[in-house]
Amino acid sequence: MSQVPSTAGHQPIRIENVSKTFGATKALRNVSLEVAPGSIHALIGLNGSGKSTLVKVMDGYHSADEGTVSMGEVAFVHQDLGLLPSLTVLENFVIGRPMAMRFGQIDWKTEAKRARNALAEFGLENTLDQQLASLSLANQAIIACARALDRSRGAAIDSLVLDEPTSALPSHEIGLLADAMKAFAARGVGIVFITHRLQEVKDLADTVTVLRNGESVFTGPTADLAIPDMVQLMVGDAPVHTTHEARAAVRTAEPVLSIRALHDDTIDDLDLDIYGGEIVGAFGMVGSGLERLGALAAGREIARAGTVEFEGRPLTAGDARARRIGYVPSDRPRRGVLPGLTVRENISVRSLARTIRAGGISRRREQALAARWTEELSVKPRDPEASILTLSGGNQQKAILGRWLAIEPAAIVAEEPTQGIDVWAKQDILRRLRMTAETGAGVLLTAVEPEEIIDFCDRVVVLRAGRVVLDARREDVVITDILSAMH
Amino acid sequence: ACSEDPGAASGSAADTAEYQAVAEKAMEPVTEFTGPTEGPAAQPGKKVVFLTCGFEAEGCNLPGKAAAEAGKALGWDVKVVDGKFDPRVYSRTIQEAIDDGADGIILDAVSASSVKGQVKAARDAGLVVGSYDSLNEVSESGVSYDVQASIEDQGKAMAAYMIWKTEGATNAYVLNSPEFNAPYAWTEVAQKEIESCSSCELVDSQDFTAGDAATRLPQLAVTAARKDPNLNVMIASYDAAMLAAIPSMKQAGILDQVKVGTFNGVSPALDLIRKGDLAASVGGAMEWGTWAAMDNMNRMLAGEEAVEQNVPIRLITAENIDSIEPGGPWTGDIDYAAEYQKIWDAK
Amino acid sequence: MTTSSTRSETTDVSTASTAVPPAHRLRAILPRFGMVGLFILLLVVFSILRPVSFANSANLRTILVESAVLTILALAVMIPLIANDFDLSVASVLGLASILAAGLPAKQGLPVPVVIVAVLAVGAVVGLLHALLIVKFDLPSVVVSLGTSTVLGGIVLWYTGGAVLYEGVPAALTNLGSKSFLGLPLPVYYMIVVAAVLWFVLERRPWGRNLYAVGSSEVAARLAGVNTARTRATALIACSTLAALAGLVLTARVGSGNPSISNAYFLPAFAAAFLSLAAFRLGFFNPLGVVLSVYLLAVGVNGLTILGVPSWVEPVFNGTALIVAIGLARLSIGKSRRLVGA
Amino acid sequence: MTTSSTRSETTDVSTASTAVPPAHRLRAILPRFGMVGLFILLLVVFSILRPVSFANSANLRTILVESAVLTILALAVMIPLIANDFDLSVASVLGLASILAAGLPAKQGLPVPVVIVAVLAVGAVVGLLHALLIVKFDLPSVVVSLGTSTVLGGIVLWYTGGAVLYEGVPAALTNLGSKSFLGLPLPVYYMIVVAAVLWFVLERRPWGRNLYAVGSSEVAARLAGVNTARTRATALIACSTLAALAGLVLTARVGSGNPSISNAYFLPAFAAAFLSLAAFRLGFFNPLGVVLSVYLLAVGVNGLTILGVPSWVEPVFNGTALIVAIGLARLSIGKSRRLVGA
Ligand SMILES: Nc1ncnc2c1ncn2[C@@H]1O[C@H](COP(=O)(O)OP(=O)(O)OP(=O)(O)O)[C@@H](O)[C@H]1O
Ligand SMILES: Nc1ncnc2c1ncn2[C@@H]1O[C@H](COP(=O)(O)OP(=O)(O)OP(=O)(O)O)[C@@H](O)[C@H]1O
Ligand SMILES: O[C@@H]1[C@H](O)[C@H](O)CO[C@H]1O
Ligand SMILES: [Mg+2]
Ligand SMILES: [Mg+2]
Repeated sequence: MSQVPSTAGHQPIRIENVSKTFGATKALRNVSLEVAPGSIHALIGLNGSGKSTLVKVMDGYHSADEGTVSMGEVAFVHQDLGLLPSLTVLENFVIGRPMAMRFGQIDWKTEAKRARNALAEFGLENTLDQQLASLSLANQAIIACARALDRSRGAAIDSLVLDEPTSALPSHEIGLLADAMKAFAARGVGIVFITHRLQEVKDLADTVTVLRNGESVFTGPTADLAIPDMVQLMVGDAPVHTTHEARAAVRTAEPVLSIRALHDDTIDDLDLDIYGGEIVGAFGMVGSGLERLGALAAGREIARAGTVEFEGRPLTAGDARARRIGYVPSDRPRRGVLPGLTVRENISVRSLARTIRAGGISRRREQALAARWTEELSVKPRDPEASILTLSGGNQQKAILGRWLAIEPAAIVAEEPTQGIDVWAKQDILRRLRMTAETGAGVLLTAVEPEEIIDFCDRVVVLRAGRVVLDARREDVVITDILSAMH
Repeated sequence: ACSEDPGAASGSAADTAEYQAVAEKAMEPVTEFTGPTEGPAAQPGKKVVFLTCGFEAEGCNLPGKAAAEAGKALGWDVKVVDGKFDPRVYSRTIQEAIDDGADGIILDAVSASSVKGQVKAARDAGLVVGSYDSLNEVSESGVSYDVQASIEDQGKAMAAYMIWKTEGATNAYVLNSPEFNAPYAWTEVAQKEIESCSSCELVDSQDFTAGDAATRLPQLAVTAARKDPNLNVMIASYDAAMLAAIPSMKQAGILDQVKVGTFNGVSPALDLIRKGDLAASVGGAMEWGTWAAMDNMNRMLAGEEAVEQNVPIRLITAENIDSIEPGGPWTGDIDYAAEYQKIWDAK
Repeated sequence: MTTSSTRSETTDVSTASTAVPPAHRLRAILPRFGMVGLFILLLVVFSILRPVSFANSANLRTILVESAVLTILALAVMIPLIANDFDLSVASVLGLASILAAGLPAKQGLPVPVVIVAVLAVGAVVGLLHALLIVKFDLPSVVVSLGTSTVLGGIVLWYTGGAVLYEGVPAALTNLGSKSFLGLPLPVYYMIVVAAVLWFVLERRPWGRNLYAVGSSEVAARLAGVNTARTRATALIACSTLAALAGLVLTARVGSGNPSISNAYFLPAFAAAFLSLAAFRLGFFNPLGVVLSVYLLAVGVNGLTILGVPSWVEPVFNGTALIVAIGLARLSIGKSRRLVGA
Repeated sequence: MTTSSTRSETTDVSTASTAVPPAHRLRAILPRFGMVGLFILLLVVFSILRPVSFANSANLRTILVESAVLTILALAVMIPLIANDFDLSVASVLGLASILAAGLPAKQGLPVPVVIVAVLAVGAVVGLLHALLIVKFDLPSVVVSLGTSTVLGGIVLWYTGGAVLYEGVPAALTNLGSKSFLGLPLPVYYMIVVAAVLWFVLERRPWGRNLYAVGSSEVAARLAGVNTARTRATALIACSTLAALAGLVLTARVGSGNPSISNAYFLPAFAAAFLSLAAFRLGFFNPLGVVLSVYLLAVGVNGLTILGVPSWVEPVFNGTALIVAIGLARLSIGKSRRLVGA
């Protein structure tokens, strides 16, 4: 869908040679970008390549060091949608902006009509009275978009910018949002959307821009690029097929974790064995079931159907044995760290029993334990008494991993283990996990971005639509096999 | 105050003698029935609500029980209510009595002015509104009658005893309860009496509410004594107020220094006198008084006038405690119930 | 904050997949009126058991008027609760207001209109102080209001010396509490007006939407463009001012000011506010629910009293009702949302 | 919700860069002992102003013993607060326990040892009920405990008929409250033992750490393998049992059972628990902080009374202290963490 007549009067987005530096990080290096009215422009790149920063520069969250941004009325939908779960759709729609009044009261008739119109094109006009929380994430995302557009009714909106709008969505719901975006574009609205799903780019975008280390390495018609090409562009000259350091994985005869016929929200009849001594990397896009796999495999939650056997016996709800399985959740800020407590307390929480002397926790031993793991994982600052919240995300990540390494677990399940972690710390951590595996523990790593960890795995599995679609020894696959299996 | 200077002028033997006389007179037992001897027979099938200030104050709990007994004697439907020291409960109770078509209400230790509106409404609705131990003004829109043991005699007896026992060197601390008219009046009289004694001194006085009894008063009583080493007398408006404070004072070793006096002569107070922890309690024969109030209720329901009931008082101390049956309050020494029964049974 | 939002978050996800079939819809509507049903049931039962003493206009009028003050106070408590702010000082504000209403004319000889304005102003100032400490300085509402509550208690003690004030409360004031209109005492009308106005601003005005939005998630509300600070502040001010009004009405009704009255109001006011979670808007504090709650309990207690049950049955009835109600609310909205957050 | 995470993230980031110089460290340590300093200051000032009447062992002993019961109760309140659970029923449990301690020997003629066990058991049962309703059925602790509190009040009314129980409290019991050891009345020792044990289990036993972990983030704690349900449940049970102990000690000390005593303990207990946020472990409820808080206020009030200030100064002092303290706590820990959650 290229320029439609109706786009007359709509202003394009014009970004010229924008650069942005954070201390040492060059987040953006004179990036230029143009989004024509009515066109859909995809912005892709690996984690940390600068996509969100570009968005933050556009909406003024950051000011560019150099370069200019010119655009008309733009509506932004940030990764978190800013919706109110316990209010109705209609309420969410009007909240936070001047409401239509009549006889001194909110004119719900008018507001409802307005909202209904705005939602009609997505077939959501009948959800007005439902509690937001009762809607699917996709519909919530659509409502966020519709609201964003509606807000700028007054000054007819020119463009819509969405940062990873689909990353929260199960694959089967992405279609809805896609149609919505097409509908906006048809109205002449220029759309920028960020995604990690290359298939979406093919399906939706007419133009794509690839960022790598803050540099725009490609801009052009989507038609000109096949998915492997995109991957190549994102990864850069870093060899796509990295040579894998040969290693005699000493695998236990029996699996430590054995998943059978698992069924859950996004999981659909999944089987998977994890043996002691091996590191399994599980990959998949959000919605592939990957985001549920971790909690289930670690026995932190119990699946609707199917079993997770740990050391030969199925894990049950609140099973004490599950505490010998380390678990690093991907949602570090909310589900990983114990906010307000110190690094020491965050690390020692599972190891207190072993620090007890004469009936009481020995401060000395506990501090020793915390000190050891801050050292081993080079947590910065090296101060176990610091509040965990004063650490950068990556360092928080290290501390949480330390929590589990400290108990010599029978298995570790780590979601996005390297998230927010710089390349050297990444080596440390993965080497650590290897050492743990060599003690006979089974290690399951899950990641949306294979590049991050693939080279440290003995086995890779790929999830799509809730089941394992690829299960191979690391040396038998190249990264593009994995990416294409994911998409 | 001047309490810091060591020797306060001590009264001469002469003037303490008259205080002693007053006290000893008040300590004598009651010998004959001073109330009315005739009156209307029990009016049949009357419904009366007896509203007490709150069961938590033994001085209201006791009349409550007495009212139930008197009710039985009269053959009435008597409802005794725990006022919880709360004017809302007072007004709700009166209102419900009106709605419920009761014939009369008796306020026990409840100030009619704290529920003006409801009392007036009750009078307008034709109910008899009696008043016992509440020192209420009798009026058209107020209470119909007021039964009360002599305020003067009770206050004077307390003061006299303390002045006597301190040989005229009384340094008194007074705890007033403005919440209740009668007790406030008793301590007021006692206070005046002490001030009129040249060699005595009123060191300080504090107001308190029923809610403070178990909480604020123990601390307050102890620190008051600490504050002023010369303090030797503490008088509180009613027994229930000091029951929780006395253990604290005892432990703080203050009872050796301070004589405590209260009013009502309820059972737990008498026990404390027996133990030597409480110096004196002036009783206003509370059960007797309650029967008296019920008698006046009966008179007015019979269309007659209320009469003076002459409810007796007695100063109870270590000196005369043995003359009182343990395990109960001071009842008035004689069988008042039989006397009223006589009147009510009369054809 | 983090905790509460975490919970609500995880649930969006869990509930996301569950669709809403119409049958289920009905089952979701019915519970809202369960409490109305219970209310009517009580009325019917007591009227049958005590056709004379319970079901007579006099008694019903008494029930109506005796709980008017509590209703106003419970409505006050409810307002900041909607935004997860606890005001533990309402009962003390009522106490101070009641004392001032009695004392200002009697002791300071102020004319009644001035007294009314002054008392409400005092309430507003307390609310303003709360807004400053709780919203601006980000101090926990429970602690702040516990503190102010204690201080206010001290002020009452200072002003009254612990004595009940009943001398010189002018008729002009007591009339406002005792006179009737169309057979109903005025306080009933005050209560009705307050409830109606609150219902209007909460249901029909943007401010109300914003308040519920803040209660749902302060951060999200701010992102959506709600001025959360101003919303919370006004809620706290409205709360204290209404509490002062309640005190004013109390004195007008009882004709005296009692220094220790607040104890009697503290828990019942919160109980009624919490009960509203189980009526009409399940899981949400709401004015109609508060009014219903107060009168549900009042009727229950009045009926039981007339049946002649001993007085200890009253608190047992109230407490049990509260727990059962919140339990039902939980059952009908599911584990998804947390019902109360501070 | 993702919002709040991003926020916390950003805050991490902002603070992440700032290293921690020792000077800053000191400024972080000092505030922890501000309250100790204030305590000492008060002691010194009053001793200078009233060398005789304040600074004598008798008076200090009085202060110690008169607040022992409140300290035990405040410690009880503190336990579930650590995990963000409010138990509003502690004062009522104290009330019921106190009544039973007086009544069971007097009315039912039970021997003292049996009475003690029975009373503590009653407390434990209340706690168990709370655990069931609050943890298992996921009902809000504020509402549930408000309900149980009301019911317990009714039970007290039923058992006492509203009157104080004076008769027949056996010496064997009152001795436990009045006898002294090494010049200090026994209740002081009970309080010290309770505080010491709590300090030990909270600071030195995994249970305590788990409790603080739950308070920090229930979800994260659960995912970290903490049995959050059991931790919260035991906290609630410990709370009620300690409250019962407090009631037992109260009766042993006063020698009678007062049906409405609980009113007097409700707010002070919470005030002391909240004040502990401002002592030793800033922003965390902690037992030593609770003890210090109770005695800080007790000394202040005692001193003021001896100075002869009128009685209304006491609540004003308490309330102001509470607000100032929480304000300082906020200042010294910054806006990052919320201080109290329900
Ligand atoms: N406020 C900031 N302070 C310091 N560094 C920052 C800041 N914001 C971004 N960065 C850095 O800039 C780089 C680009 O970050 P950005 O968030 O734009 O990546 P992204 O492409 O959005 O990654 P993702 O795909 O994970 O969203 C990263 O190295 C990041 O660490
Ligand atoms: N919400 C955000 N807004 C702006 N910038 C952010 C945000 N979240 C993270 N960043 C930036 O992204 C970068 C990566 O985040 P992270 O928390 O991992 O810090 P970090 O630089 O990776 O620290 P380390 O590598 O030492 O662990 C950080 O530099 C941080 O400044
Ligand atoms: O005599 C009674 C009782 O002492 C009661 O405790 C208070 O009110 C007084 O009038
Ligand atoms: Mg991004
Ligand atoms: Mg990082």
